[in-house]
Amino acid sequence: MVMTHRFTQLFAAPHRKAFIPFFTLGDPDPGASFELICTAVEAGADAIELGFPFSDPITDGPVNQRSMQRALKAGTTYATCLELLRRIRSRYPALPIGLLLYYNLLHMRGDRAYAEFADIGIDAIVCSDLPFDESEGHMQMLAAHGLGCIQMVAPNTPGDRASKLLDHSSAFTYVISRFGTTGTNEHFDDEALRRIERLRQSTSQPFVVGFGISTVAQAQAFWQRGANGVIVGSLFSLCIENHLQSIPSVHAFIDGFISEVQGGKACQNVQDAASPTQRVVAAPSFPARNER
Amino acid sequence: MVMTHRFTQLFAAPHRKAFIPFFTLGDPDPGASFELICTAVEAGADAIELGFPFSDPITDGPVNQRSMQRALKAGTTYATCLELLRRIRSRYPALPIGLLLYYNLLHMRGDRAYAEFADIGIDAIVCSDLPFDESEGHMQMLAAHGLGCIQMVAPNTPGDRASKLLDHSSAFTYVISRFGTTGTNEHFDDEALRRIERLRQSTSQPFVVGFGISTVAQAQAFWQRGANGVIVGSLFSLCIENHLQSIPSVHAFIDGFISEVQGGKACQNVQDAASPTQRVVAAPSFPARNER
Amino acid sequence: GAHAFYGGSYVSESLVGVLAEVEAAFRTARSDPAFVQALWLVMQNFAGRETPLGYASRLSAKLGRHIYLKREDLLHGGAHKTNSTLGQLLLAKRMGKTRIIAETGAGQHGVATAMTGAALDLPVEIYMGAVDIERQQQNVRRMALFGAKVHPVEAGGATLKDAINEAMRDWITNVGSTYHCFGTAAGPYPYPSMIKYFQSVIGLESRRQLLEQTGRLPAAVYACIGGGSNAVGLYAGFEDDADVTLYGAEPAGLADGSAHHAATLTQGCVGVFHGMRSLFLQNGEGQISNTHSIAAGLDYPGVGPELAALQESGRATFVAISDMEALDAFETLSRLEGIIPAFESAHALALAIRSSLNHPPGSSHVVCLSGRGDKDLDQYGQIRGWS
Amino acid sequence: GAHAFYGGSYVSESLVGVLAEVEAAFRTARSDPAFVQALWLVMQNFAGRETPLGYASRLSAKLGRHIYLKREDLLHGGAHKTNSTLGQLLLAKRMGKTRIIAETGAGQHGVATAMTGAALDLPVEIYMGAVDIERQQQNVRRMALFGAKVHPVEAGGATLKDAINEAMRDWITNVGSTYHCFGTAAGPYPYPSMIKYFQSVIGLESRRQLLEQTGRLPAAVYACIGGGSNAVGLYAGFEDDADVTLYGAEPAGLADGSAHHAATLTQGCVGVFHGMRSLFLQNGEGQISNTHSIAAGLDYPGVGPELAALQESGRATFVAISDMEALDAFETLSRLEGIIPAFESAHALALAIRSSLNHPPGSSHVVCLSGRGDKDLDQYGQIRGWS
Repeated sequence: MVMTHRFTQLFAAPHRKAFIPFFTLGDPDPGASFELICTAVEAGADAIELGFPFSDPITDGPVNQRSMQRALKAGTTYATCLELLRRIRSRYPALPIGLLLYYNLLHMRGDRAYAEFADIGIDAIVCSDLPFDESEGHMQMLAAHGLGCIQMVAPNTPGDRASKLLDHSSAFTYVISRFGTTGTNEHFDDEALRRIERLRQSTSQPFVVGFGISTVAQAQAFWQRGANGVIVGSLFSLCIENHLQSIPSVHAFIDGFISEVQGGKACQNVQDAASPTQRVVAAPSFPARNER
Repeated sequence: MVMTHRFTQLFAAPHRKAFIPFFTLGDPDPGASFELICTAVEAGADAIELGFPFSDPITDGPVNQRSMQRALKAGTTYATCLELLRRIRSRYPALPIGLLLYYNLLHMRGDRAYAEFADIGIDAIVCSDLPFDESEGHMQMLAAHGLGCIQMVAPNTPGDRASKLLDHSSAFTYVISRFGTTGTNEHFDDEALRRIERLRQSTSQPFVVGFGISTVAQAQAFWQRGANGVIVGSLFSLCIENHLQSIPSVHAFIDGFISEVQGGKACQNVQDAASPTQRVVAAPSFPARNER
Repeated sequence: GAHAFYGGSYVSESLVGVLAEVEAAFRTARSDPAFVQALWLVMQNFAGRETPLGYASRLSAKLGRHIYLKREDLLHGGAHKTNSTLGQLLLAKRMGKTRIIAETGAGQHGVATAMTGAALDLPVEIYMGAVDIERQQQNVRRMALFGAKVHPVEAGGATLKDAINEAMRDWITNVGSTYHCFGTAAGPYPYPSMIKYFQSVIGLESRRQLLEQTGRLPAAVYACIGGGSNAVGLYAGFEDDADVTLYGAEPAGLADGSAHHAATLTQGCVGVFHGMRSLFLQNGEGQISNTHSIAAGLDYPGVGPELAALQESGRATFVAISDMEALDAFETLSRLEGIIPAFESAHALALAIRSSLNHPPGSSHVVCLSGRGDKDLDQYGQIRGWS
Repeated sequence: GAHAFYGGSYVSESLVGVLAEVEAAFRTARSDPAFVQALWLVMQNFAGRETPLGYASRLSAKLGRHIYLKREDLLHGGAHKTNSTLGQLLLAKRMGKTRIIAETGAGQHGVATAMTGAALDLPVEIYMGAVDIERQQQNVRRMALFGAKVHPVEAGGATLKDAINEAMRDWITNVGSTYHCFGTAAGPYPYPSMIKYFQSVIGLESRRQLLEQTGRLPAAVYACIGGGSNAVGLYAGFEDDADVTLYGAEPAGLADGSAHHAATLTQGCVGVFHGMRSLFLQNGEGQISNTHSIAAGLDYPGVGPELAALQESGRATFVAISDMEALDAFETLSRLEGIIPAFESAHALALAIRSSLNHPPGSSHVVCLSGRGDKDLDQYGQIRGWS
């Protein structure tokens, strides 16, 4: 039970703006993957979302698909993923860690999966291909092992259903930013931002926005409309793909991007002060930053 | 009317054994064709059968088909054929000349065709794709112009029909030696010979045998069974095809073959003497031989 | 009949007997309920009759005329030819023939004959030009799969005419045991009449189906013309309906004034060839022409005698359709109706698109979709520069 | 139902709404006489239903059992898939969807969808692996002729699984305007139930036809299993007849003990993938396997949930048939009956040849000939060294 508190604590301040990078475990290989995740944490990630590679990641876009294929090709197994998680948890005891799994992986691992995750100290789990209506058993197992439940809300999820999903999320709710799969995005239309605004007005539960976010400005826009956090993943996967022969530059990119995001928060917080619905949160937001 | 008398005269002696070479008019070209025909006549041909080349000679075998294609390719037209016939008639006034035409050629030439042939001095005509049942108009035209009619009898022609065909032939009847088209033949089965024997026993009308005869012995065998003559064609067409670059050797072959055939008659006539149904005809049989 | 102006039986004396035998067998068979019943059973359970008469809704909307498609393309084997091979081979079996021969150009008739031979347990041998064998490997493969023996014909141009010649020679040689399965409603009597009978199911079904669907007869019906078997079959249903115009589309080929066409009815003249008196493309001396059509099945220098007679009497109207017009119709039907017609059938369709406009808006028109176009996709790709 | 052990609807939250929309539309459509009537009209007049149930006389004589062939190969498009694409696209039209997407492997489902989209005037976009596009030019050509846009998928192995992934992504992105036309009776609820409904015409017709022809029910029925759409369709006619054995032939591929097969029912285990809980070929960790079958249409690592349930209950018997056995059956049917079956259908036939012998002499057996084998001739030629 205590473990979910890391996300609970993160979102305790209602206007805490979390930046949550996503990485495929094992991309480009297990060792490099660990190092890249550490760089992200140390650059200021407020939490991390880690994906188990799956052979056929249908709810992901091609970028994350290739990321998962690289991880699998590099020999990343389920056990490799568990080992990576142990190492990350061991290095960053306070870091909120969410997992993304295609449900078949959990299904095949069976009930012991939940115990293993709890034992490692995972905070919350989302399955992108397990909708609420099919997740009763899954939610029971999460609850039984003190693991946080993350439900997903889509752009076309009706309001009453969204409320139900928000209510059944015990860590946070994952709000899909737009129609489509994960990936990088040039531009979000106004409607995407208004959806977040409307959702914020309807609930005080914490939710984060993901899918397609790939610039600092986009992250800020979603925060500004009321998201408790944003998840950015494909941007980093694409960077790995483009620099397989020079991983140090991937580290530099991750560090640079996250530093910029976190540095921008101060300015944005000042800006936010102008908005009557937003409060200034002056202190640096990330508790894990100096943990190492 | 007088013209049919050349064949009538030829077959007047009931046991006259005629050797009738067949040539495609214009093969391998009009000039060479004329010379080859002359060689055949002068080597001792008792009569000749000449074919108008046709684009699709279905009742012929591939050898004569190619022969006709060569003639057409060499520019042989209907007019060319008439001109060749005029030259041949002019050189050999007493030579019995039969023509073979695919009926479409006659059909397209129209009624004037018969007058032209009569005027040239053709003796008889056969159309291999015009059966008796379709030939009423054709026979009337032949009769009107004093041209001899040649009907064909096939191996599967019933006896009563064969009698009718023999009756309607005013020059001679063309008996198809075996099932199949024109061509050279390794071997005739006994039944082919017995059919000739039976036909001979049923009629005193003159008939000649053709299709597939390509050795002196085969010619002799058919004569012996009662045929008034044999037609040999594909053998010469094949020789032309095989010696297109050395036409003199074709002349030599034709001369040699016909000389051998005619020379053999004496011996055979002696043998025939042993047969009670055959009479010796001692005199050389070919009136046109010394005409040149 | 045997002695009409068009038609007849102009064959070698060797074939006179077997044609009489075929005629006698056909006459008794068609009046024998057991034969008719057996034929209908295989037509239904093997070949898939009856075929639909489908309404082409988008094409109809475009033309302002109701276009109905007689779907012979859905017949087993992919074309109307199966009607005829089933009829002929059942007859051959009844006659006690133990061997079937046929010639084929692009391979369609060879495949239909081989397929039918397999189903009826009759050994089949096919004559096919060596050049065509090279070009039509898939059909050669089909024939082999059906257990047929394919004889390459090297003579002449090594294409259809040469294959016909060889098949005729085979038949003359093996006339006792062998039945020659004709590919179209041409050739010596009784073949044109017999094949019309076997194909008449197209027209008879179409007429009944259209009456069921609309209560009216069509203003016109359309078929493509090679030898003419699908046309005589379609017309058989409507020739006694004086108000129904019978249209036939023959191949204008390149339509450039050259001899690259096979428009026998509109440009041929009377001749005697392939066993019949009919119209042929030939020169002034009677030498048969080489023809061209984008559609292999229409690439024939003659036409069945019945069609020549229908043209002469004015009962049917024949129009030459160019390769390009047929291609347009091929694309139009694919795009608008989800049906890829054979290049042959596309000629009929092109004529319907053109000539239906001469009839009142709202009138009904029946097009015989004689075959499916799968066989033409490679050629189409080449023409359109896809491969 | 949605909550049986097998089945369910395991999809992204983005698709939950549209699946509910499809389910509601399907429920009202199937009880709306106007929809059922419209469906039957296109089934009949466009697709050519009903298809024959033909007696395979020579094969029957050889086996001493009566073999009947349900001739879905005669359906427009050449396979049973048209039943489902017609049903689904009519439904999509009823739902007001203006855009159809589908994925395709070898191209058969893409062609069927494109063809149906042309006929029903619905724009179609097809996802197809770049490797498959290279291998299956003719089908790409067909889709283009029908006016469909073909998107090459370069991701992953650039084959079927990748095309499915891309189509799902498109659907997630364009869920409002777009209907995803599924290729088989698998995927999230209501697709398996809906496609079973559209394919049940196979079994219902077969049952009635066999009773008409023989007055008896069959001892057994046979279908091949990829995702399973023709199988659930065939079984739908007989599942309540307890004495009729339901057989399914799945691909044993090379049958050499390697992973070169797609025998999901006999060798797979329970998983959750492609929207459903069912049996899958996967490794111990749940990574989905790459599969192999000579028949592209059977080369799928999963199976529809209904079949998994039928196996578990013991109602149906599934047997894996190797590439070689299927090839033998392909040749046997061609040679004996004049019908070239699809490689897929040849699996069902091979199983019938084998398992009918477990039933009494003189018993009747119905084999679903789900498609025609024209599409397989090139591959067959390569295997037999013909080209």
